[in-house]
Amino acid sequence: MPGLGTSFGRGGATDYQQDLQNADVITIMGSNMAENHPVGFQWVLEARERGATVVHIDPRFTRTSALATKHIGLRAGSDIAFLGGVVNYILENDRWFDDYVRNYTNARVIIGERFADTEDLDGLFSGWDPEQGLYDTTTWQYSGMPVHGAAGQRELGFKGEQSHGAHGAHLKHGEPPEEDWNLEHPRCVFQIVKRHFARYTPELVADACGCTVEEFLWYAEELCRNSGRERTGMFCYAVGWTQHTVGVQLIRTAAIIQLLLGNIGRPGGGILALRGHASIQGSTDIPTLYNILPGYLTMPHTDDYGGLDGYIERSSSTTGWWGRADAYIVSLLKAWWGAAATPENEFCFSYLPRIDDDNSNYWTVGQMLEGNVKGYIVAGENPAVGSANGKAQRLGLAKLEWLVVRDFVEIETAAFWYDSPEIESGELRTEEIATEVFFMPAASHLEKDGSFTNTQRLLQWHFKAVEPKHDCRSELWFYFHLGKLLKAKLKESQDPRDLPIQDLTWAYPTSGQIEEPSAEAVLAEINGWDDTGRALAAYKLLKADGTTACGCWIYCGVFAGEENMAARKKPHWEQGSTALEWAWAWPANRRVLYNRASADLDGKPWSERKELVWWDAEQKKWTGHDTPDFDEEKPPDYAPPDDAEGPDAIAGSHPFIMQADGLGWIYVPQGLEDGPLPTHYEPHESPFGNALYRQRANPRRQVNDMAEDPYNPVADEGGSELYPYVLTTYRLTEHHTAGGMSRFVGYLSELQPAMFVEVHPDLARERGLEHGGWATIATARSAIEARVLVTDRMRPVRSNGRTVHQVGLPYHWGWRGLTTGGAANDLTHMALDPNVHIQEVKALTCDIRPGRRPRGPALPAFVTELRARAYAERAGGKHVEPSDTRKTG
Amino acid sequence: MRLVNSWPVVRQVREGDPLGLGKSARSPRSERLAPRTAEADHVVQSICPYCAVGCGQLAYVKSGEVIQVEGDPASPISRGRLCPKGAASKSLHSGPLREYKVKYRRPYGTHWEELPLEQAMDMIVERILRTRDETWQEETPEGKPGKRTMGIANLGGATLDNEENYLIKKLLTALGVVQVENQARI
Amino acid sequence: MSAYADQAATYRDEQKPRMGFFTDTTVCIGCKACEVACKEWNLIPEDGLEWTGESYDNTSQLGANSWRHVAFIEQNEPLKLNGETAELNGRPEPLRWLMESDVCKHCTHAACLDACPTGALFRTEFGTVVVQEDICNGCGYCVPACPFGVIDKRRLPRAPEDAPLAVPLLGKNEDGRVWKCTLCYDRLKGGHEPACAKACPTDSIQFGELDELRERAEKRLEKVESDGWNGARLYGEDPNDGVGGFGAFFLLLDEPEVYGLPPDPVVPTRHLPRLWRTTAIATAATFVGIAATFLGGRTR
Amino acid sequence: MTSKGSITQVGATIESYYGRPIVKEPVWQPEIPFYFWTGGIAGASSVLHGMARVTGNDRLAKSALYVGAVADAASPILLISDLGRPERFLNMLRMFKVTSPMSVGSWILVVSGGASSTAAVLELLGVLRPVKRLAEAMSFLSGPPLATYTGALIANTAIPVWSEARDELPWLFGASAAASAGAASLLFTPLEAAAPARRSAVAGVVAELGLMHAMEKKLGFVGEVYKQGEAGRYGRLSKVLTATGAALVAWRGRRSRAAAAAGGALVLAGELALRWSVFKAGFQSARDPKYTVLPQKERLRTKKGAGS
Repeated sequence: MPGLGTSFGRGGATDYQQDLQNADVITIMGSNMAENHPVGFQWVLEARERGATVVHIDPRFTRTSALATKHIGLRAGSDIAFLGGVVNYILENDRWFDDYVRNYTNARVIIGERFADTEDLDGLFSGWDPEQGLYDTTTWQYSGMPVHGAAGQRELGFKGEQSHGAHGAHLKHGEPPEEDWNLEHPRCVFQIVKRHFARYTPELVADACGCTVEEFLWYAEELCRNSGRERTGMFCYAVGWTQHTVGVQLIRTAAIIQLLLGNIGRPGGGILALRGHASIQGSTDIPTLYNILPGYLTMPHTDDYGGLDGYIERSSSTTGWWGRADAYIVSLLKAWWGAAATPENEFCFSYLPRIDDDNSNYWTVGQMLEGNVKGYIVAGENPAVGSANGKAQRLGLAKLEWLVVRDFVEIETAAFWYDSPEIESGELRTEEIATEVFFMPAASHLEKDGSFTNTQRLLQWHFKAVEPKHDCRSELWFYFHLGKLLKAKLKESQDPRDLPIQDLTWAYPTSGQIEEPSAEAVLAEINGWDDTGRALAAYKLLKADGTTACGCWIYCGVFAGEENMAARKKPHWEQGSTALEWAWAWPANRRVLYNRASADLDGKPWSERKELVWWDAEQKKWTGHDTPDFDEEKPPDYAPPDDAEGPDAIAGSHPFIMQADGLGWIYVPQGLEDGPLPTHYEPHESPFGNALYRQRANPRRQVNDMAEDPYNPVADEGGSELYPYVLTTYRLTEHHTAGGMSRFVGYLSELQPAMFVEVHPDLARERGLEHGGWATIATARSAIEARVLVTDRMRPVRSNGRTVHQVGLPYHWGWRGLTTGGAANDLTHMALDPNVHIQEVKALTCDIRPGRRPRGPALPAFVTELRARAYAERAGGKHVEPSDTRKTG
Repeated sequence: MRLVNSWPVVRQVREGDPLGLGKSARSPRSERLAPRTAEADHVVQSICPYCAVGCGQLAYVKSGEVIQVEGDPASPISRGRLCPKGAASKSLHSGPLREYKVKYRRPYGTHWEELPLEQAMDMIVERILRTRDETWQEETPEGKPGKRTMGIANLGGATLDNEENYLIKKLLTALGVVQVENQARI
Repeated sequence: MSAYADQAATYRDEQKPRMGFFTDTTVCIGCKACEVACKEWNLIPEDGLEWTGESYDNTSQLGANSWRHVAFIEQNEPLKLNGETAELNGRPEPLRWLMESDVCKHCTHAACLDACPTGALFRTEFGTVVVQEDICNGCGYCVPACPFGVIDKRRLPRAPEDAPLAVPLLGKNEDGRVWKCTLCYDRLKGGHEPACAKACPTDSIQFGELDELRERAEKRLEKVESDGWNGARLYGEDPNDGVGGFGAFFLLLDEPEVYGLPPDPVVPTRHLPRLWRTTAIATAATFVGIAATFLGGRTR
Repeated sequence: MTSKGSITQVGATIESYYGRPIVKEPVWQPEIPFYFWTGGIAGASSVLHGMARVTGNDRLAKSALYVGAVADAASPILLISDLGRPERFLNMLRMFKVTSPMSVGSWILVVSGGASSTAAVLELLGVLRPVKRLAEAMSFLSGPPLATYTGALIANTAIPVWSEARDELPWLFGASAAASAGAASLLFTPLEAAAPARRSAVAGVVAELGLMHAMEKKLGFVGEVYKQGEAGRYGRLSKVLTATGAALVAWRGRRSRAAAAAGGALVLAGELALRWSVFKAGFQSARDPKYTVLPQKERLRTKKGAGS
């Protein structure tokens, strides 16, 4: 997750859920924790009962708001303005944690003079290339810092650089070249940030976000009051922050606040990313993602040159733990291609396929629609209703040659060819769909061994309880046997393209009648071993000479001493508060990342109340309640020699050991596509222009020009009044994501048995919506119907000088299962965040009217007619979108 | 006589429960009653498959069937507690709508057909190789190094085990498939 | 009306401390884990997919197939009356969302138990009130007897293994018995806490020995009141109320009727002695009255 | 949307949970009011029959015995068919619970019903005189409680309109039983033997009309359910039928067998309507939470008043 990765060095939650109880102030924003992480929420209530202030900042008054000390309502998509206001409050009122900021962050670093801020360029940073719609990020760099990879790449922008913020800038050594310890130099990060947010005043926040000045000031003061040596505050967020065209920058804003207040690496401090699926963290660590390899190593890019050496040169910084990138990649290649991977053949580096800038999920959908993607395997996901713009997803499925769907039940994605809105409307006809569909019943978590990595980076093993029945199989079984069959088929092949399969290490022991591969054997490979075959104990033991193999370097240690550490189940009452012997957390079983920052320069805890790890002068090592996230023997006063490289180049006072300079990055010179600092942009679809700049929305956001993904007119464009309301989508406690695991379960379906839309009484009056009746919600993409739930919890906000209503839609429903209803994602679009290509489904615009939706062919007719009217009016009227933002990423 | 003595009316009198509101009303079944988990052959420690809080679960198994799933008190995260979804895990695992057989829809087909698992696997392998051959890019259209197929994509992983994600990424990368995605983009 | 102590005493050495629930609504997040955990453990059938539009409550009430019910109440009231957020609470308008997990009260003086003619309902060794599914003949008398409307008849078809008799008058297809919370009698016998209390993510549902729970509740009320919670009160903890105190009592934030609970429940059998007297007299009167029609001996 | 289904009633405003009932409506089917009726007929008839025997009015005794026996035979059938688990009807005798009018009633029904039907059968066959006498005696004594306990049964519930009338219902049901038993015997008894039955019918109706009035008055605003819906309709019907029936019996009953029979039939129908009215009133008062909440709030207010 680049938001966290670029700021701190690792793309994972910096803290663990139980630590919430140690916080003095908890900000839940972009998350509805009580509803979507109910059991984790117990730790928020523990804190509340101990006197902590719990603030829920959200467009809706939810079950989280009901339990919070205070709920602050704001306009969906205005979060950066709100948090930027907090940054401004901290800087204007001298509320930052000075010792922390000066010593542990890059606030003192001076930026090159070519850098120009959005304040200077009316919403754009320096380096914007209108033709390509990309930033040349060289102007964002530290002053006097040689920027690697610039040559031959500048004209292409910084592709492949965004490896989830896995590595920082390439610095000569641990200390950046130019800095001002007084934080007064006009080009030092501190002063740049101060100027950047200077206009984010309480009044502006109130107007942009639709909260009141009093609410904002109360919150900002609560936050500051509860930070410092004696007190700490924690942020909890989820997809309410990430699913925006500025998702990454949104999280960056919180990172800046937490660095300024000194809340990272300390008990009850940090930023907790709350994930929605059992192993989302795991599926980014060991990525089923196109652009990275296990451990956040980048996938080779088609523009890359210089083979393995070039790759290593690009992937590693000479300083910090990314200085060891060579060992990580070589060990990965050894894990995959074993004996075939030799120094002579660059350890089979050439076997790795190359990626383009964007081969993400939504790009793939476009490729399906164009007929370029012919085969699709879907395992445990339901894109037909779960992905943005469901109609485009389904039309894409209909263009496939073959589709494999693996799930427990026959979800919408498996049934699209005979049961979907397009079949109902006649846009698709079953007997005309060529797609060949294989439905493969999956095994449940009770039918297989394996580990999930939870929201706090904790690998937890689940043991098999019973054998899967009939044809039900685990994904482990499916992909293992697929691999076996493929290897058998290609055994005799002479084609070099088949070498990666022929040489692939694939000898996992199997057991039982169905020949289930051993998950533990796979975990052992992920952990890695040395040339004697012994399991490695830690990633610092990895070598670049091919004598070690490791499937995912950040997971190295999970199988230390041949023991499955993820399967450790020592009860919490038999151990300390950090519960270090329950399962295993990456990296190196640390619970609080960057926890060296919980101690001051001399290695003493900032305060007794907030002690976590400290330097033990007698034993000459770091010790404490948690595993130190620091070289255990490195004393606090260690100053690296000039020629130091890798981890040795990190000073004893620099807690962020994954960063090249060991510092927390308030300003991110490299690793992000859309700016070194967060800036308030309106959502791609918004009723308003930008209150701060001419540039309305994120200029770097990805926008498709495909016919299947049309957009509503925005701001004061003609036709925008036809989609006048802010739409936001969300989840309910009683259901799970797109419903595949809840709509088919009776006990859950009966708790929320119908798709509904939440609206405020004023909106109901305005549009003649009747409580308990039906409403039709429409965007340029499609229209769905839902039961009307009129509630004061759905407050209108007063923003940009006028009142705007917000429409709330849970996105769990589809047309299959025990409870069925309109799929909210049929309304959403595919405009994306440029760093991670995530959809903006938390803030868009829509129309709502009473009554059920048109049936059959009348539905697309209705949608098209409304859109045509809107576009006709826009064509006549003013067009606020700068053309340069219509580029695809 | 035993029959008479077992008659609650008699027991009311004999057992000093004249109002018949307590023990004398208890049926033999109630007297013998025990939690069904007591009959479990074994209990395994599991983890909830829904969200990423990562609650501990205990699965009670009797003669090859899961008879109960509840919270694992030992977990430092969940302390034995579960949300409604976690509490419904048994229904997720053994609900009436769960599919147990491979289903196949041929091109332009109007209905599902049965298909043996082994045959399905062979057919999928055959299609993967065919599409891979058809769409292989040793070089990209712009003449850059590719060594990939852009004709196959794989979606899913956020709900799967780490070991499964690992095999997916490893196998598909070796096949030259780069479009490996899940929606856990961030 | 019988004294709880007498009922408990019938177990002699088998008797256990009285167990119960304290449901603290100030920490309830309305997740409904209690409802699901209860249904999973007690194998209660799913009973309908009706959307009510009554906030997030689609269970609506306790009944034969819902032994836990989470109530949702949206109010334009401040959550707290003091503290620095109080004045902010007024802006733009105050809003609070009350949630409460309702359950059988396992009354000290239980109307259903007293009314049951078959002894299907009985007081267990844990002091709880339980319906015995092997005894209940579905006479339905307990249903109108309960002052809380908790217990109800199951109208769903019988389980397959429980086929009706083929005798004309004696065969019926619906389950026909009454059901309610058993406070997980079987789990208690095995030394486990009830399913709902175990699942509850925030410990809003607390299970334990009733005496201890009552002390805990008093302390909790003091804290909540000193924290300025609006309308905090205990409901059902008073042994002197109309049902002799609940075995499962609550900390509420508004009047009981707001949650669909009776403000002053009284066990009907409290009036039974007097009712029996009245009946005896009325019976005699009826006898005498009819007898009197024979006075005078004239038969035409 | 808030849950404030506010209910206003004479100044007092209360909130409810979406206007949902607090107490559950009874789950009883039509068999039950029918049983109240037959039980009443059976109970009171055994008194008529007994007294007739004692006073040597064998003609009346005979019809009363048969009427009672038929009613007694019908009663258990009605009760069993109302059970959710009819095959378990015997569980009614599993225990004897004084806390449960239904339990007590079941035992009474067994004794009374058993006795009177035995007596009837033996009468018919004309054998085993001493046994018959014993049976007649038993039914004579167990008849009255059978006629009245059903009043206690419904009064011993949380249904507002029933429990608040706990002082009247046994009387009302007793009177109704006397009236219906008398009326029933009128149908089968020649004028010369029918006087007690006539008096019983007329007096029963008079008493019942008075009691009904008193009960509705006592119930206060809860009593309004007797003016509404089905309870109201059946109540009014009952009053008309019983009054006309009783008047007809009193006016022409001594001279015209036809008039006596017609009047008897009207009274019988009226009594059935009364049972229905009371039965339905219970449902109606359960359905609306205000009948549960307001009296309880009132009670609390007075308690507080007493307290301070």
